[in-house]
Amino acid sequence: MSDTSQILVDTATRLFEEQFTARQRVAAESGQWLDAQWQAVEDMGLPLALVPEEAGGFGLPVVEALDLIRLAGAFAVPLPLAETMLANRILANAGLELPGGPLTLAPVRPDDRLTLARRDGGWLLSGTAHRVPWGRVAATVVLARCEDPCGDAGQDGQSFAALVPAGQADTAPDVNLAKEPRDSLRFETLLPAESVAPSPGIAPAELHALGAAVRSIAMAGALGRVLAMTTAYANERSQFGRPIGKFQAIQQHLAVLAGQAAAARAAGDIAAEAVAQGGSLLPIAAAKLRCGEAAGVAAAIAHQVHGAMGFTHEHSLHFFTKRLWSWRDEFGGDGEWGRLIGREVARAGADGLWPLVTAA
Amino acid sequence: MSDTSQILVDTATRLFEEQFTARQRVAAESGQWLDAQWQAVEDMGLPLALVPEEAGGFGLPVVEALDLIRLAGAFAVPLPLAETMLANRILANAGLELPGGPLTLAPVRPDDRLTLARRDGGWLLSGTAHRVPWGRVAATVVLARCEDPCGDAGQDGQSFAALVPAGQADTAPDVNLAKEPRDSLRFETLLPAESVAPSPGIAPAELHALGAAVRSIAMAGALGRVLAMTTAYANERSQFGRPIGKFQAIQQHLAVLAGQAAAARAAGDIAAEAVAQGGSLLPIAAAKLRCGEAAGVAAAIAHQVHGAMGFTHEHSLHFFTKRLWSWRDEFGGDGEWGRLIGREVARAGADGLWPLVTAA
Amino acid sequence: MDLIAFPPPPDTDVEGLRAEVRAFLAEELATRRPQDRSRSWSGFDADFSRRVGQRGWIGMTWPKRYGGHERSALERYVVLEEMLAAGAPVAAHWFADRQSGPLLLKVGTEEQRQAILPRITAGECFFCIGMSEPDSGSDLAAVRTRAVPVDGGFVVNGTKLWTTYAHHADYMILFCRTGSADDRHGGTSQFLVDLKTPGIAIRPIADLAGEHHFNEVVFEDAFLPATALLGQLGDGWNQVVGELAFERSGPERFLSSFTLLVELVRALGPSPSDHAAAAVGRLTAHLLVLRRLSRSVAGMLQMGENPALQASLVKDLGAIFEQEIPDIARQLVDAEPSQQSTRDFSAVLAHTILNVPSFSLRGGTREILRGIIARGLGLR
Amino acid sequence: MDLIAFPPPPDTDVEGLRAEVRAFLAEELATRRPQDRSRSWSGFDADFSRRVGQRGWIGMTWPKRYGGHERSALERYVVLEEMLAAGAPVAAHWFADRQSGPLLLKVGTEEQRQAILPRITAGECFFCIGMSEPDSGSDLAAVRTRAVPVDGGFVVNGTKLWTTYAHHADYMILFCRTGSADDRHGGTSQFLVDLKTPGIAIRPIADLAGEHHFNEVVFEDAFLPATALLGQLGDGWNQVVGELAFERSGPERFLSSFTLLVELVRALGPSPSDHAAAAVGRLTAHLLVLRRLSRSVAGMLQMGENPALQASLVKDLGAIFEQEIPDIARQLVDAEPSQQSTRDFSAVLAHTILNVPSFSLRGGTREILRGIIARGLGLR
Repeated sequence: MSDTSQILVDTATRLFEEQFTARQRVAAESGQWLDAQWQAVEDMGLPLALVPEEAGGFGLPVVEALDLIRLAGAFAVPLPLAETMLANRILANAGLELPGGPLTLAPVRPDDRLTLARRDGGWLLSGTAHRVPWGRVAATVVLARCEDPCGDAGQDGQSFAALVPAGQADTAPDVNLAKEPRDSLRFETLLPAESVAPSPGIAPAELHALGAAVRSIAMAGALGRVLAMTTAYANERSQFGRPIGKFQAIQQHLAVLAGQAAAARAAGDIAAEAVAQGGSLLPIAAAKLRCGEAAGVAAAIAHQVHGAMGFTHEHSLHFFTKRLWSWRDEFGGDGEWGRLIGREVARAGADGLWPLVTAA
Repeated sequence: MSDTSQILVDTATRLFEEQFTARQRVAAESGQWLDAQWQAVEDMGLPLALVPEEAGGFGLPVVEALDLIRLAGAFAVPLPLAETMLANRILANAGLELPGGPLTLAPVRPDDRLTLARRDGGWLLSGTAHRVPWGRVAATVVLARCEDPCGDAGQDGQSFAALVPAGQADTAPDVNLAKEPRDSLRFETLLPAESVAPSPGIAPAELHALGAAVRSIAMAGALGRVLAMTTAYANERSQFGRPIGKFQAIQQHLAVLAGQAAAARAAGDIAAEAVAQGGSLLPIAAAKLRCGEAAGVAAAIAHQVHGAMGFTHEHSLHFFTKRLWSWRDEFGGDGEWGRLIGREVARAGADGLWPLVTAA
Repeated sequence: MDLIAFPPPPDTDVEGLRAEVRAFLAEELATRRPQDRSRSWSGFDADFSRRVGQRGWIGMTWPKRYGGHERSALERYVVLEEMLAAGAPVAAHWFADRQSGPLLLKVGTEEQRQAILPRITAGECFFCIGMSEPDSGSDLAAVRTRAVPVDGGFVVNGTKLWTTYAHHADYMILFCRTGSADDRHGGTSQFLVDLKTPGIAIRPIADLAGEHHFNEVVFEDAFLPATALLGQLGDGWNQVVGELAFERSGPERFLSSFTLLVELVRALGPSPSDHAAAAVGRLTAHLLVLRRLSRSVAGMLQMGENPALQASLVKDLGAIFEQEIPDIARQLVDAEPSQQSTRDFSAVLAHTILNVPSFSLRGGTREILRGIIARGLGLR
Repeated sequence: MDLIAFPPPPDTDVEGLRAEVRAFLAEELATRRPQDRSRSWSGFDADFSRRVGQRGWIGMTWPKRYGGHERSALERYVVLEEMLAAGAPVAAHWFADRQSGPLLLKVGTEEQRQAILPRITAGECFFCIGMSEPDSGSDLAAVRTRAVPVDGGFVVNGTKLWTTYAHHADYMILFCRTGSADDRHGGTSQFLVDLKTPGIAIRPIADLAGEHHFNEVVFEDAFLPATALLGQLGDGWNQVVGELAFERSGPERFLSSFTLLVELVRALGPSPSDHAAAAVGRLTAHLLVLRRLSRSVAGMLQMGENPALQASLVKDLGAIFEQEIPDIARQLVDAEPSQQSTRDFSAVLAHTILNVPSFSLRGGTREILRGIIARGLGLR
C-alpha cells in the first residue's frame, strides 16, 4: 500500500471512529439523514476516491480506494458512501459532471429495466427501479437503454448514464434489515440533455457486478469487526467463574468465525482486484457468494457467543449482523452468483474446470 | 413389547453377539458366505418373523418383527436377513411356498423393470435388476409385470411375485462400501407355473418403499451402536493426560451424535409403524431421508472422535460407518425421497402442510 | 438407560379436539397477516387468551377444582401445536400454562393454588419468569437478587433481565438468593410476586429489531409477604431444574419458524423444481421426526417420568431445525428480506432471520444443553 | 497482528511453467483412471517420481549445490497444484519434497545434506515421517519411543504408528524422546533413520477400506550412528513445530477431493439444473478463495515469515471444503457408491467417501487446529 493510501486509510478510520457511534447508527435506523456526518465524509473527499485524477479524483489505485468501503463496513457507516463512490466513477466515465452530495445507483435488481428516449431536446427516463439504496435522499445515477426514438443520438439499445436529481421520482420507501433505505423509484422524468451521456463499458449488468463487488468488500469489513467484537466479548463475559473464552466450546466457535472472516477478507480482496482489472465477472461472483456464506455462518456464531446480550438493541453487534444479513442478498444472492459460476464451469466442462480456476 | 417379543429380542441379541465378531465380518468382506451363521439365524426362525401365522410364521406383531432388523443393524450382521424377511413375507402374501435359505428381492433400483410372460405352461422372466443385495448367493423373489402374452392369466400389467432359484441369472458382481454383495442379475429365465403368483398389494413401487423402511430401521440400529462405541472410546482414549471425553469439544460432538442417533431411532420407529399399518409412503420416505442424513452426520463425528484408530481396518467402527454410508443411498437416497415428500406438500399447498404433517 | 430410545407417543384419540381447535383458530385468525403469525409464541393478545380460556384450553391437564379440565398431556399437546402451527398469539397465557401453573400445582400452597390457578385457566392472569440476571445467564446459580427475611415476609433487592412480557404480566415467578452466596444451589428460593408490589420497576429492553418484549425488572426494597414464598425456602434450585423438562420438549421448540415454511411452500407454488421439492420434503421429514420425539416426551411427562435428557435432545434438534429454515428459504426464493415489505414472504423471512439467533439461546443455550446431554452419556 | 488479513500472493509469472507441467502430465497420466486420480497425494509411483525429478520439479526451491533449482515458492506451488489437480501419484517424493528436505536444509549437517538432498531431487530417495505413536496422536509430546546414547551413537526402542508408505521409503525422519519423560517438549530430538537399519520392523496396517498405506514401525534395539542425529539434541519439539506451517497450508489441504468435483461436473454435463449449477458454482467459489489464501501463505513462507496461524486457518477451511464435496456430489447425482463400479463417478465417489474422514485428522485434528487459532485470537 502506498504512503498516500495509508494516510487516507488512517484518516478515514479516525473520522469513522469519531463520527459513527451507536447514537448515529440508532438515528439512521430511525430514518434520520446524518447530514453533518455526510458533510464530514465529503469534506475529506472520500466520495471521489474511485474517480480518475483527470476527472477530479485524487488518482488512488482502485484496490486502495475500495479499501475505504471495507472500512465503512467495519464501522457500519450508515451513509451511501459505496454507492456515491461508484456513481461518481460512472459519471466521470461517461464524461458527465460530478454534482457533489450523496448519490445512488439504479437499477440494482436484475429484473428492473429503465429506458431513455429523446424528448423535447432532452430525455425522458421511464421505468421503475426497486430497492434503490438511499433512493429517498440521494440523487440517482441511472444506467438505461436508449430506445426508439433515440433521435439524432442514433444509438438505439446503447447504454447511457443519466443523473437524476433527488426527489424526481415517485418514491415508495422500504428498508433492509438494518433499516438502511431501499426504496422503489418510479421514473417518468424529463432530463436535460447535459445530464445524459453514453456509458461505454458499463451497462446495467456491469453495474450489478460492481454493486456485488462493493457489497462483498463491505461484508469483509463488517465480518472483521464482528470477529473482533466477539473475541473481546468472550474475554470479558464471565460465566461459571471464568471468562467464557476459556471454554473450549466457545474457542472452537471463534476459530470457525475467524476462518469465515479470513475467507471473506480474501474474497473481498479478489473482488477489489477484479474491479481494478476491469470487472471480470467470475471472481466477483465468487467473492459475493463466499462473503454471503461467511456472513451467515459468522453472524450465527457471533450471536451464539454474545448470548442474550447481543440480542439487545443496546449492544452494537446487531448493527453489523443486520447489515450482513441484508448485504448478502443485495446485488444478487448466493444462488444467483452460484448459478452464473456453475454455468461457466459447465461450459468449460470437467477437464476445463481447473484451467478456469487458475485463470480466474 | 410383548413377553414373546422380548424373549425373541434377547435371544437374537445373544445369537448375534456370539456369531458376529470382527472375524466373521472380515470374512464376509472378503467375499465369503457365512453358511454356519446363516444356519444359526435360520434355525432360530428369524427369516420368518414377518410371515403371518397362518402361512407358517409365528405371528409376531410387525413392529416387533422389524425390531430384529434394527438389532441386525446394531451388529452389522453380514447376511441378507432383512431381505429374506421381506421376501418371505411377499411369498406368503402371494400364496407361494417358502423355500427356506437366503432370499433377496428384485428390482431394487427404481428404473429397473422386470417382465413375465406365459411360455410353455410356465413363465418367462426377462429383464435386468441392478445392485440386488446378495444376488450372487440368494434365491431372488422378483416382482414383475405380466406382459402380453399373459395367456389365460388374463391379467396384463398386473404385478406378480416369482421365486427364482439362486444361480439362474447372469450375474455381474458388485458390492457396496461395506463389501456387501450388490449384484446385477440379468434374467432370461423359464420358471415353472408354481413359482409365480399374483402379488396383490405389493408392486415394485411398494417393494422399493419396504426396502427403504428396512434400511431405515437397520440404520437406526447401526447408529445406536456407533454412538455407544464412540462414547466408550472417548472415555478410554487419553490425550494430554486425560480421557478425551473430558474435553468440551469432544463432549459437544458426542451430544450432536446422540441427537442424530435419537432422530434416526424415532425415524426407524416411524417406518416400522408405517409398514405395520400397510406401507403408507410419506412416513417411510421421511424415515429414509432422516436416517440417511443422520448417518452422514453421525459417521463423520464418530470418525473424528475415534481419530486415526477408527480409520484402521482393525478397529470395528468402519463395519458400521461403511454400512451407513451405503444404506443411505440404497432403496432411494435422500434426494429421491425428499422430492416425493416435497411434491406431496406442493399438492397439499401451503395451508395443507400442517394437516399433512399431523395426519402422517 | 437407553437415551436414544424414545417410547411411542400415547395412542390417544385427539382428532375431534384437533378439529375443534382448527375451527376456532380459522375464525379467530382469519385476518391475521403472515408476518404476525410468524411471531409464533411471542405474539401477545390478552383478548385472544381470554377466549382460549373460555374454550377450556388453558390448564387443560390441571385438576378441575382449580379450574382445570383433567385432560391428558397429549390433548394439551394438540391444542398447543395447533395454536403454534397457526401462528396464534399465545404469549399472554403461555408462560402460566407451560411453567408457572404446573409449578404452583407442584409446590404451591393450597391458598396460592386457589387464588391463582382458576384465574390462569380463565385466561385472565398472566405470568412472567424472573430467572436471568445481568451476570447470570447460562450460569443460573450465579443469581444475585436476594430476598432477606423480615418481619412478616421478605424484602427483595436486585435486578432481573430478559423478562419477557413483564410489562403485561400480573405475576412473576421470582428465582433469587435467600441463603449464602457460597452455597451456589442450596441458597436459592422461588417466590410468587404480584407485580403491582411497590418497589418493583419494569423497564423495556429493545431487541435487535427494535421491538419490546424483554424487560429489566428492578427490585428496590420490595416487600413480599411470607405467603409469597413458593415451595420450600432454599429449595429454589431443585424446583427450577424440575421445570426444565416441561420447558425444553414442547412443540414450541421446533415450530418457531413454521410460518416461514408455510410461506415458502406458498411462494414455491404447486410445481416446485426438483431441488425445491427435495428441500421442502427434507424439512417436512425433519418436522415429522421432531414431532414424534416431542410427543414421546409429552407421554413420558404424563407417565410421571423425568425425561430431562430427552427434552434436551428435542430442544437441541429443534433449534437446529428452526434456525435452518430461513437459510434454506432464502436459497429457494429470490427475495431481499424486509420487515416493511408488502410481500408476505419477504416480511416473514425478515422477521425470522432477525429472531432465529435467540432460538439456540433461550431456555438453555446450545452449549449448555449439549453439556447436559454429554453428561447423560456418561462423559463428565 | 491482523490474523484474517492475508497479503496478496506474490505476482510471479508462472504461466510458462504451468503450461510445461500440464503438457508433461497430459502425457504421463493419459491412461490414469479417475478412481486412481482420486487417490490424490496418496498415489505412489516411484517411476513417475523419478521422471518428475528429471524435469527438475522436486526440491525446486533448494540451493543448486544440493541438486535444487533455486526457484521461487510460487513456482513450486504451481507444479504442486497442477500435480494434485491432475491426480498425479506424487506420494513417493512428496514427503521429502514438502517436509524432510526443507528440514534437512534447515537443521541438517553439511554431510547429511550432501548425502541425501541430491538423491531426493533426482526422485530416487523416498522419505516417511515417524511422528505418531499408539498413545501419541494429537498429543505429540507424549511420544515414548526413546533413543538412548551409547558408544558411537544411539539405540532406539519403541513403536511408531500410522507411518505412511514406510514400506516403500528409504529413510524416516524419527521424532523421539532423548531426555526425561517429564520434560514434555525439551526432551525430544529428531533423527535421520536409514530404514535398512537392523532392528527396524515395518508392519502393514490396513485402513478402513482394506488398503495398505499405513504402517507400524517397531524399533527394537536399533542402533543409529551419531551422525543420524538431525539438528540439536533436545531440540526436536521446536524443529517439529517449525515444520507445521509448511505442512498445513499447501494445495494438498483443499484439493484432496478435487477429482470428485471434476467427475461431478462431467456427470452433470453441459446443461446442469439451476440448483446443480449453483452448487458447483459455490464449490468453485470456495476453491478460488482457498487457493488465494493458500498462495498467500506460500508467499509469506517465501518472505521468511512464520504464518503458522494462517496455515491453520487454511487447513481448517480446506478440510471443510474437501469433506463436503462428496456430500454435495451424492445429492446431485443419483449413484450408489462402489469402489468396484465400472462407472467412474460411482467409483470416485466411493473412494472419496471412504477417505474424507481422515482429512480433518491428519496433520493436526480439526479440534487441535481450532485450539491453535483460538490461542492466536488471544483466547487461551
